[in-house]
Amino acid sequence: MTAVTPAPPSAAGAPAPTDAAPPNRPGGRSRLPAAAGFACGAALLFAVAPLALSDFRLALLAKYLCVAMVAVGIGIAWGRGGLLTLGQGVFFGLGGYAMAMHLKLADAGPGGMPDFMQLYGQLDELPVWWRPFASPWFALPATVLLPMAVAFGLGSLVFRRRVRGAYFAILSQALAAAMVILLIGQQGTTGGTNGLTDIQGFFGYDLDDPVNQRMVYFIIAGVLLALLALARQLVHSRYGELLVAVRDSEERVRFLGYDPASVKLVAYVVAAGMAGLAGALFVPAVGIISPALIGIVPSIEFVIGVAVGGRATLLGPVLGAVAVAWARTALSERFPGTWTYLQGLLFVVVVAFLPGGLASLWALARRRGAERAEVSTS
Amino acid sequence: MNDDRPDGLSVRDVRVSFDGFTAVDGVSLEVPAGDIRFLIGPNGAGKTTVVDAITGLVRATGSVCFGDQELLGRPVHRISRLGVGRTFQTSTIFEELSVLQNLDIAAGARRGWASLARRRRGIPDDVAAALETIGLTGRADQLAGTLAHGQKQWLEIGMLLVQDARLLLLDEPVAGMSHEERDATGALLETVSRDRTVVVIEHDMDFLRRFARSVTVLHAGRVLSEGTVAQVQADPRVQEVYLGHPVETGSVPSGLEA
Amino acid sequence: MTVLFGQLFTGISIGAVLLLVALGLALTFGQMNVINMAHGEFIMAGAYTTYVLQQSITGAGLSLLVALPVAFVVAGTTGMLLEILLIRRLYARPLDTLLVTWGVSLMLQQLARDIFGSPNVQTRAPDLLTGNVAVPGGLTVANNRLFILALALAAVTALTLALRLTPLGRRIRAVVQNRDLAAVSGIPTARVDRTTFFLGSGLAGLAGVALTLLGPIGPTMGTNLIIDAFLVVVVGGIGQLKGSVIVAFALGVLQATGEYLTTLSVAKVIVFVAIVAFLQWRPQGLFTLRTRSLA
Amino acid sequence: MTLVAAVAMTACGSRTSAEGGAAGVTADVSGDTVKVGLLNSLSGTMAISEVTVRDAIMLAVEEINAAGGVLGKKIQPVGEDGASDWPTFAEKAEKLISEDRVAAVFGCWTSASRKAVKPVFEKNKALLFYPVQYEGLEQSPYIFYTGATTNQQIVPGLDYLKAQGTTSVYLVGSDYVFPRTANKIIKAYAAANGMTVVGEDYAPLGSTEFGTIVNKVKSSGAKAVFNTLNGDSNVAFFKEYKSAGLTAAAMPVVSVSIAEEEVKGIGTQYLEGQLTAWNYYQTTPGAANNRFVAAYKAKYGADKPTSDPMEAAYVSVHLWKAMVEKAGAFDVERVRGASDGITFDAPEGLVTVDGRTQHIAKTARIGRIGADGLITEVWNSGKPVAPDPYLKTYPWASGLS
Repeated sequence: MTAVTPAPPSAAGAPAPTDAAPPNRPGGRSRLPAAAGFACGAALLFAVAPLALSDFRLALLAKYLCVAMVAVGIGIAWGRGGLLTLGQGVFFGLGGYAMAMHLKLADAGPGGMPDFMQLYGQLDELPVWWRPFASPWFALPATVLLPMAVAFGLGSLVFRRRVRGAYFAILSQALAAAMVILLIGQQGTTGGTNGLTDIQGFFGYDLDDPVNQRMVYFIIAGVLLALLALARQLVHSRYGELLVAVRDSEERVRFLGYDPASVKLVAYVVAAGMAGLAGALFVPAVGIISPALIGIVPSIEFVIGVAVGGRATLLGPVLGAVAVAWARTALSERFPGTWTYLQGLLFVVVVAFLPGGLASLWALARRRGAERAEVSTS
Repeated sequence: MNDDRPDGLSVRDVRVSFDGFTAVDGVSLEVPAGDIRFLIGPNGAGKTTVVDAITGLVRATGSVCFGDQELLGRPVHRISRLGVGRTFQTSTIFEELSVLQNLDIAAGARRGWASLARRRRGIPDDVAAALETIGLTGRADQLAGTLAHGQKQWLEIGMLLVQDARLLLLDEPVAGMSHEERDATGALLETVSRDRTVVVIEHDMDFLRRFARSVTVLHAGRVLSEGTVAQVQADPRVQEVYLGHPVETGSVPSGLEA
Repeated sequence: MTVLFGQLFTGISIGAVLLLVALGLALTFGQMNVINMAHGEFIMAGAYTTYVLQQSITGAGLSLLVALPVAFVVAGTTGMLLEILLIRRLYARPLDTLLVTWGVSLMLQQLARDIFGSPNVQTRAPDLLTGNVAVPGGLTVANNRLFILALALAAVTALTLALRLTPLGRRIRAVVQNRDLAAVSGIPTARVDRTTFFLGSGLAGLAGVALTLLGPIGPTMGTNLIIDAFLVVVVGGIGQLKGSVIVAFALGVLQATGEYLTTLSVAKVIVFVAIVAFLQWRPQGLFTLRTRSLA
Repeated sequence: MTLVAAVAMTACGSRTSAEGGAAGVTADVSGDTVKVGLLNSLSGTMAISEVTVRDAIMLAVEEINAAGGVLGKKIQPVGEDGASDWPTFAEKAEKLISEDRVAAVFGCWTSASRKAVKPVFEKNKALLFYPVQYEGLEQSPYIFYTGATTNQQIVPGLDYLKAQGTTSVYLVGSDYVFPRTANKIIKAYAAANGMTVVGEDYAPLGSTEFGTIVNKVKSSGAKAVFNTLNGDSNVAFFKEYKSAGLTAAAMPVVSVSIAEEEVKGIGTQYLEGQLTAWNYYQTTPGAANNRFVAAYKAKYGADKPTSDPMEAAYVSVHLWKAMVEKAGAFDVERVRGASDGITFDAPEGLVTVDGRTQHIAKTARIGRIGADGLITEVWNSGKPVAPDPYLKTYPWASGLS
């Protein structure tokens, strides 16, 4: 028996009381604070950070922001869609390799070959599958479309057969492992464990020049903001609501006539595209892409950042990813011998005791504030 | 809402087995358009499994037609798009979404991707009408998880309405409801059956007597008896199944009391 | 021909190692839905237990025999502590257990590094287990592999019997099948969870002892093994031991064959593709517990 | 959105010429100390090897400081954890150079980590001392290679096998740059020297499953195995090797990545009698080595062995000191200019810096692993071998680079 006696539906003329709870309407929230927040973020990224940070720290921030892009995608796929994807490194890597292949070919000049191929592969000519990447018109779209295509292929197989939850997580993790092994095995054409290193130029700009490094940083910051705007649109659209519905009760959605596999597939493919873009921009920022960035460990670290920040929120994953990456750098600089304890402890404490991530602290503070305000007015 | 004449449901010789155990063993049902058919039977009789088979949740042999469409062999979401909707014993609304969002999602299966990619603006007419029918207009923005038990069930039915289901399969819709809530639910069923076909699995015999137009009794995966409420109640086999021996007046469980 | 049989045996013995590692996961992941990424570190705990015992027990054979039960208890207790301190809070969020235990595994690795040093340590295997036996047909079979195969089969048998016959086993199965009902029937589910975790982690400890015969003993020794082991449980089907057993040996033989015909790298990729293909066919794994739940 | 893009464009609108390039970072030597960077993996899979290298570097730093420092300044070591992750190596290198402004960095182990930091050092015109034997085919102006290049380790190993009458070898290696390159050299050598390579197999780094590879080795009938496996894989390989009934007497394994530290992690039970190719062993005779071994054990424990990479790392710090003192400054270009001909009475014997290649002339030594876990020399090259990273002086290697 329920505690509340509800208004029977036949009594249609007597609407239920509306004072019960403040209207919670995520879709209808005013746009003004979002725009203000956006402007605030833009100001931080474009004005404050470049002024306050040294070239080295700004380059690090650029790297963190790339990780944050992956996190935006994970926030959608995992936070909203419940798809714990432990293989985002694969998509990050596909985007990164596509970009690095193009830049390596550009460095080598027309008709040239990347140095490592002669050294380790002893190839006389460029492998066929490298050739299209010489053209930026192929390589740039490929950084996003290639990961999306792979995600589409795997996702449509896996989701249609209702592989989900832990199964999906472990399968995506195995994908990362398989991808790494495959890349390492083809040393002559992929650079093996070394990956693609020593990238000199970025579309005609010399990456050694700090001014150009700043340019790369600005591009990354801009793209991150754009991705956030896209994610916001997606989350607040009808699709966003549907995705949450699929996360919470896939079967129910199926009985409503939707195909949950397609709903999940979209989230997975979008997340893959974002990871690919992040990988592509990581390459000029850091100058290297290697299997070490793709495997199981980095893939889990992407997810951890999202969990720490707050998986179901829009900004949480971004802030969490930056915070975790920053903490990794800061802790390992300060405590080179014991930082892994601190890192492990951070993951454990946040995920186990603060499942909403750091964003839930913010929400909690706001609710406390609201309660206090209520108490004082009554 | 849908102005078409509702279609009837025709189940012929449906069988379902799990790992050698036959849960449904050749069930046939004819539910005419506009009926309110109650499925009853003791636990394990196969009531829910029949509904599972109709909606594509379990694999079955035989034939299930809604109107002139064969349902068996189609995936769940395709069957749903043919106008077959169901609820479950446990509430399966989306608790983290508002009432309005729940209904909006239910209404949207036939929407294109372009509409999905946009935000919802205002309340669609069919959703507003369903809110009115189920009496939750004032709670449209409330999180569905915070609704009272009965309201959740009505929301489920409301979702079937906006989904434009022309066959409603309801699994124990009034379990756990108060008397007033049951009455209201029954009235709701009568309203919606004007242009729809309704099949209800229910244990509550009082509710059955008041709102059933016809009844099918299942036992051990087979149809035991079928007819009006009075016909079924008079059937000695039904009394035996429920009590293990021919029934004497006075010892009948509350549900079967005349 | 000899090579072919040799490879078959290699595949079976890869399967035995996989099985030994996966058996504990079949309990903690298969029965309790906990994705324990620190399972590899429990294996490490078992291996280091062997190492520590050898410091005081000089006979290699004796110390190995003593190490089996001791490692079981050491790893099991570590696992139980983990359950009590953290995992207990996470049963409603199975995917989060993965992230939490990942953090735990980082800390345990660093702990091992601080206690035993970063380099690998060595244990001495009894001479009996470093030799091999000749099988008719010119084939030799390594004794340590035979030992591990026997250990894996013994562990499977013991676990199966324990789950079928003992009151504890019945309780574990009851809790897996319907936690609420079990609790209502008076089964102390919290204690059953703890015990299940003890057993699962203890099995990792056993695997650790066995692995000292085959591979390195160091802080990161467990990390390479558990992804494969998780795949075994996933493909085998949750809640079923026999699925894990069959799949472990099947994957072992597939990998050995693939490796023989191509390279180890390609073989790993073949195994992954085979798993995805298999899950297309049976998405819930080889064997499943049928329930009528919605999910 | 267009607004953001516009901001991004204007903010980076200042074009620079492609040949701009950085001027390089100058080390901060203003105080009475001079900072040096220590860049090794203290966590992750490579920590098993790299921690001991860090220990050896620290020993050298302490010795130099105790003797008054470099140019009157005490060395202040700044340690960073590369965490077995190549991009992290690059990040930490950048940090050491541009934030800590160190005068030189000592460290890296895997080829991949070196490749990752190489552009960082070249861009900033800073110095790296790399202490591990490697695959050659590299000559960065900002890296000093104090480990062996291929003609100081692999080629002598092959010469030894040839002298022993070995006619066929099986190649087993980890799947990364060093083994693949080494095996290419071995195949070229074999082709020119009447040896046959009967098989070649690679295992992913960290792989510990060697049943199949050992089966293949066993059935190949090779006279010897040339082993370029790295790290944990060696343990699994040798355990499998022994279980399969293969012995050092019947089919010896020449390893190029197993030093005293690794022997300790595998066990002499499995390794006794097997061969290694290095430039230094703990048993190498000489007063310099006696001092080194004693000092190391006094600092880190009597049960801690010394090994070739540790020795090369230890030597690298002393060589840097000698270069700085010869140059009379910490300035990178002057240090480089002063490097040619610098000698040091190292534990492995006299070493000489070759300024042109920035490699070191080293004596090659083949050793046999004993029951006590130590490696004793069975052959040496007699005199230091001049470094030849591109194998230009070997006619059979002409097609390699």
